[in-house]
Amino acid sequence: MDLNTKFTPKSWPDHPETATMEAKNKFVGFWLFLGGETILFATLFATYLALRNSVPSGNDFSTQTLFELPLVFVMTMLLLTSSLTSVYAMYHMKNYNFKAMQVWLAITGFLGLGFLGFEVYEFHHYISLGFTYGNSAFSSAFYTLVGTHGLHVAIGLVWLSLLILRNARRGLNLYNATKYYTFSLYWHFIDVVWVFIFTVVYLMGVVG
Amino acid sequence: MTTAANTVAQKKGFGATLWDWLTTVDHKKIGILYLIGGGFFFVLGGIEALMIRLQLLVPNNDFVSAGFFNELITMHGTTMIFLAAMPLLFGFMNAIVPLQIGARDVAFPFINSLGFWMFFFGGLFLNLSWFIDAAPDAGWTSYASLSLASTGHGIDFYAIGLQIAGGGTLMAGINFLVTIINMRAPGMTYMRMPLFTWTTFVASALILFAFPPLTVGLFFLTFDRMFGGNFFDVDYGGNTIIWEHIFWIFGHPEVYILVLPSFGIFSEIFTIFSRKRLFGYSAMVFATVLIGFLGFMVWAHHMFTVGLGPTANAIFAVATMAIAVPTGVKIFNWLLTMWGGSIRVTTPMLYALGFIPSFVMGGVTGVQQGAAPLDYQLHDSYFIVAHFHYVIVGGVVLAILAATHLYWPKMFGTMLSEKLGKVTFWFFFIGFHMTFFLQHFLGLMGMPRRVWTYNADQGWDLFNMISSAGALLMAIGVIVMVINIIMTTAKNERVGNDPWEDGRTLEWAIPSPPPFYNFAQTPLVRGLDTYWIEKQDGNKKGYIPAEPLSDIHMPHGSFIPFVMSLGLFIAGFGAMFRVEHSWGLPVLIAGLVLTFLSMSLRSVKDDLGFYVTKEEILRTERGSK
Amino acid sequence: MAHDIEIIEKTPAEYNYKKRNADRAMRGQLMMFALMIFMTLISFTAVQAGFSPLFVIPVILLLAAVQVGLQLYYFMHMKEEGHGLPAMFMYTGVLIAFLTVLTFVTIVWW
Amino acid sequence: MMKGLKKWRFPAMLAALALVLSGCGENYLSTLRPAGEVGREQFNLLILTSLIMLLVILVVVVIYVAALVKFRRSRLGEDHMPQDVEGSHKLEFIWTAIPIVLLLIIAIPTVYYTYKLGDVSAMEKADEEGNPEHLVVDVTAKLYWWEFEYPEYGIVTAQELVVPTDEKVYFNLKAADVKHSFWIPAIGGKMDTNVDNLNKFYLVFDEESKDLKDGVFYGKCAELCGPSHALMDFKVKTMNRDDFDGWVAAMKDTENQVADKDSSDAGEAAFAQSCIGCHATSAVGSTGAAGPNMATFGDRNRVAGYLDHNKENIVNWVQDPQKYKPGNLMPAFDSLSDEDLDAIADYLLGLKVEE
Repeated sequence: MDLNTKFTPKSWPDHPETATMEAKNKFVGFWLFLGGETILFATLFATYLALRNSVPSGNDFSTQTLFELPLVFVMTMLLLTSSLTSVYAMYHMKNYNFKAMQVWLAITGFLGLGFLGFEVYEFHHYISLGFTYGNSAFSSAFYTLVGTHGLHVAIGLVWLSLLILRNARRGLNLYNATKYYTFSLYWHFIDVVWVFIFTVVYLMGVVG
Repeated sequence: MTTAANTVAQKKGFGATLWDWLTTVDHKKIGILYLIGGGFFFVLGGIEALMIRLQLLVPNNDFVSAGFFNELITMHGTTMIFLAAMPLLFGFMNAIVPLQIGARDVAFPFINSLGFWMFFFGGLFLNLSWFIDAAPDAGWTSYASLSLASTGHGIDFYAIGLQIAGGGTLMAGINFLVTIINMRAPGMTYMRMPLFTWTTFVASALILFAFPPLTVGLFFLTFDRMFGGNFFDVDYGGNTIIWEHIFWIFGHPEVYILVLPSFGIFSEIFTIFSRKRLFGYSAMVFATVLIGFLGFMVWAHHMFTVGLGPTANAIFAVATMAIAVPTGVKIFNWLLTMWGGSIRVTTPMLYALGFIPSFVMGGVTGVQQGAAPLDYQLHDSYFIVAHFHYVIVGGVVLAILAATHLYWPKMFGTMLSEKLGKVTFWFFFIGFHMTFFLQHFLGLMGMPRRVWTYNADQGWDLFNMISSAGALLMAIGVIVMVINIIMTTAKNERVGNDPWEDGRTLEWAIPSPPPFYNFAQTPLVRGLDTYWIEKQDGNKKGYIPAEPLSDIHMPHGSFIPFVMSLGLFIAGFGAMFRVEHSWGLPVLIAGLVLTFLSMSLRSVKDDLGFYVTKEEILRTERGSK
Repeated sequence: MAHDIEIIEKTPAEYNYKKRNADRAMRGQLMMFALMIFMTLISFTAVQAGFSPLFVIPVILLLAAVQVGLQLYYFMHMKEEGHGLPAMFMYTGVLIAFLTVLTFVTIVWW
Repeated sequence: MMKGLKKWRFPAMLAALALVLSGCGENYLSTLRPAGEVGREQFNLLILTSLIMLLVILVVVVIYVAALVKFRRSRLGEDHMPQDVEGSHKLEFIWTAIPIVLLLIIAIPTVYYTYKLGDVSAMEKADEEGNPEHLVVDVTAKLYWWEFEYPEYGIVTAQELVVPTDEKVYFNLKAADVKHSFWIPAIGGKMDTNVDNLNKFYLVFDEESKDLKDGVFYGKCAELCGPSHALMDFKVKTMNRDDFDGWVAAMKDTENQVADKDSSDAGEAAFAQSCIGCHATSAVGSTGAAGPNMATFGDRNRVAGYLDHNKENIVNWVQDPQKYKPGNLMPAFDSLSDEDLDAIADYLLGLKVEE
């Protein structure tokens, strides 16, 4: 059997993401990778928590003066929704409905792009206030934590575009089903991290 | 077309052979690449060690300058841990573990190759510091206040070089994990896996969880030094203790990443050369997992003198001692494996026998240091130097040397000389104890570690001299081994499947070296020590096939891993020289673009592999008989 | 290996069964999404309302943890079978992550 | 294992091991010859753990040697097929349980002393008149020298710590540039001097140092701090409380002892010309100076912490400090004339508060 074999909705396996050996490997490997990513972000969170009140004397940037919740709320909604749209995409993937899946993924991508746009705006705004990367230990920790998440979003978007464009004419097969599936795992993971970012960085920052 | 791949290496000239090695995704070849790379860095780190001991031979010596000495100790530690011990172990894991579980390949051949090339280029980057600017000089731990204060680009080389090599390690770890989870032959349950496979599994899990903190820590260091970050700069609110925590959250599991596979290797050796199954197999497995788990709970015992307060010190002290229990279980299980067996003292077994007392010594001094108030005296003294060399050399290096002799016939199809092997052992073993035993007392007598020189008449002169003499013996041992390897390769006497005659696990059931597809038919596993069971049952083939002979699917080689790693290597230079040279930023970007483009190329291009036909398998199998 | 895959054509009954299951699962996901949005709203409102930090911080952390659980178990399908190993590694990861964060908020205080 | 040891044997073994080990090293430097309560407690812990560990090693070695002797293939014959044994729950329980017991024996004193040695609550205590009850010394570690301030007395010194015997002396430890670590092996150790925070601990000095070979205990920097890490030694003078109070008074008397440019002493004049910017000659003051305080230089035991205490070394040092301690912050004074250098050296050797 060629991996590019075409299926019908009826012959499409129940779990296309783990239907072949390669797919199983990719599936398990990607989960393990996410396990490692958990620690990566934990270290960043830990550092941020240790340094979030550490500014040199005479420097009055603080979590309370800086953060604005409405913007964060909008960003949160965008990313949460994109998580749902990628669930829809996977729903269609499992039903072997390629077109619908691509459309939902495209929506996911646009929501992600919107999120990223707001984040760029937010960073730009802070920097214009003088809260630069090198401003203090707090600023370094903040930009590194939130920026690493933003970088993950950006990488996710590139990955997504490559997936959508490359497979546009080939359609769904067992070779790329896992790629779509691992992307959706990745995207949810980004959302998971964001849940902690808006809670720990922004909400707890505003509370003090 | 499909048959071409495996004949390329045999028929083509130098260029094609080189190309084959640069693009290979075969785990056995990558294993050999790791051995070559790790072996090179091992010798390099050894030369650095010799220079250190030469400087400390006599008091007030000025064989090397103070600054150069700090570069030597830093590079010695970093090289030995990251670029020698780990890659050498990876070499054996790559070569042996897939065979032990009856797999044709690893889970991610491409990523496996990427892991190797990233290690290679990371190591190269780090060592180019000797020629460009300055080598890192803040110790392998690179504690933050000193590493920020260090002038020149030494620490930059450290941060970026380790970042690249560390990324490779992480990939190798994930690859091993998935290989062991998914690629086991039918019947190979978790509790039938050989101990080397088990320890590889646990060590890989440790890599998965320990390397991300290192990645983050090195990024912090990179940002602080090169991009205006303030994580560790106290004047801007930074905190140097964060580095110490992050480093040891990684660093302590790292010790187990090294020592667990070594335990695995020795477990194999004890069973083979005692002609007896491992005593208390399930306890051994449990102990391995427990050691791995506890390995994450104890990192602050490296920081007892930092001033974390008595509560933190007490908790970490007790947790540290707890690790002694599963380690003790292992030691006694090995002893009981020998007990009642039929012990044949071959070179690998000699190493295993040398390992027991050496490692016990390293283990008990570890418990002593776990006692926090006592550690206040021992910390950062030569006692520590003695302790971790007993663990790393007495445990890991002895395992690597043992595995070299044990698996050489499996990897290369020819036996290393037993006579020379034993000569190597005795030189190395005696030299090792001479070098490090007295260092315990040097530490107790007040000698701090990492000292460039010392005044005469502090009571340290004689012990230091003996210690330095021991280092020379170790060097002679290694030289004898190199001679052994050269002579053996020149002679090239071929051996059969099971050259040690008492092989127990699946790798000994197939030809030495194995064909590139490993098993013509996937084996069926009926119990622990599969090959031993089949031998006892008089099965000539060595294993029971679990499938009819059919075409085998194999992955294509790829040059992309090499290019991706090269891109990171180039980007590293750009990042480092960004501030003082105008070409820095473009080079940084170009390097990253090269990496990401080649990565995209990989994901855009279909690579479905190729099939080895049944006829060709039959031909190969007949040829190797 | 890839060539081991058999193509099994489903009967209409099987196909309908699968489809119904999938639809039901999707409705469940949608519910979970609504729940997540709701919890996010609570978090933001609790902070904006200006309650005591001693009350707000545990609540929003708890809500975040629950939300992450929902993401993992529903959106990332960890509740489905065949996820034992991923779950084990994720839990180990979470445990070590927790230890790391705990350390950094307790014994790195200066 | 423990059963075989009668009660009296264990202390006896402890004592024997302590005796053997205490033969090791120099009494002014070795942790094996503790001269203070803290060091002694740590030494006792060393002996206790060593004995338990020797016991473990003994058991391992006995089984190991016995197995090697009994079960060699050369003895049993090439064809001998050993019986496969899966394991033994009884044995496995034993070698899990006994180590746990042994570790508990170690863990109890470990935890006890961790808290005891970490207890610095008495540091802040003061009597009715507001005088601190205990001597507190602020230690600042710098590239590559040590500054010791006595805040209670308003005096400061460098390179040689002077402390009274038989009482707890508390330390505030800090580094001014990069991390160092404060260690007096024979007295007890050790604590890092961080750049982030003050570390606190205490030591007790039993012996008066005047009977030692050099009249001082040796102190070391135990944390890699740059090229001259190895040379960052300091010395500790211990004396009884009366002598110490006398020393403090003498230190206080140096209050107005400032090198004068117009002095008739050529050394003092030259010092005032070139050195006074970094080096104070009065011991009254606090930490934070650019260079070591020189008020007690004549009393000291070493030049730059490790060179023999003579004129030649002073002159050499001033001419080219980088040659002796690479990476230190003192500039070379190679433009000074030989006469000036000579005079400065004489002047420095004359700066004393003792006698």
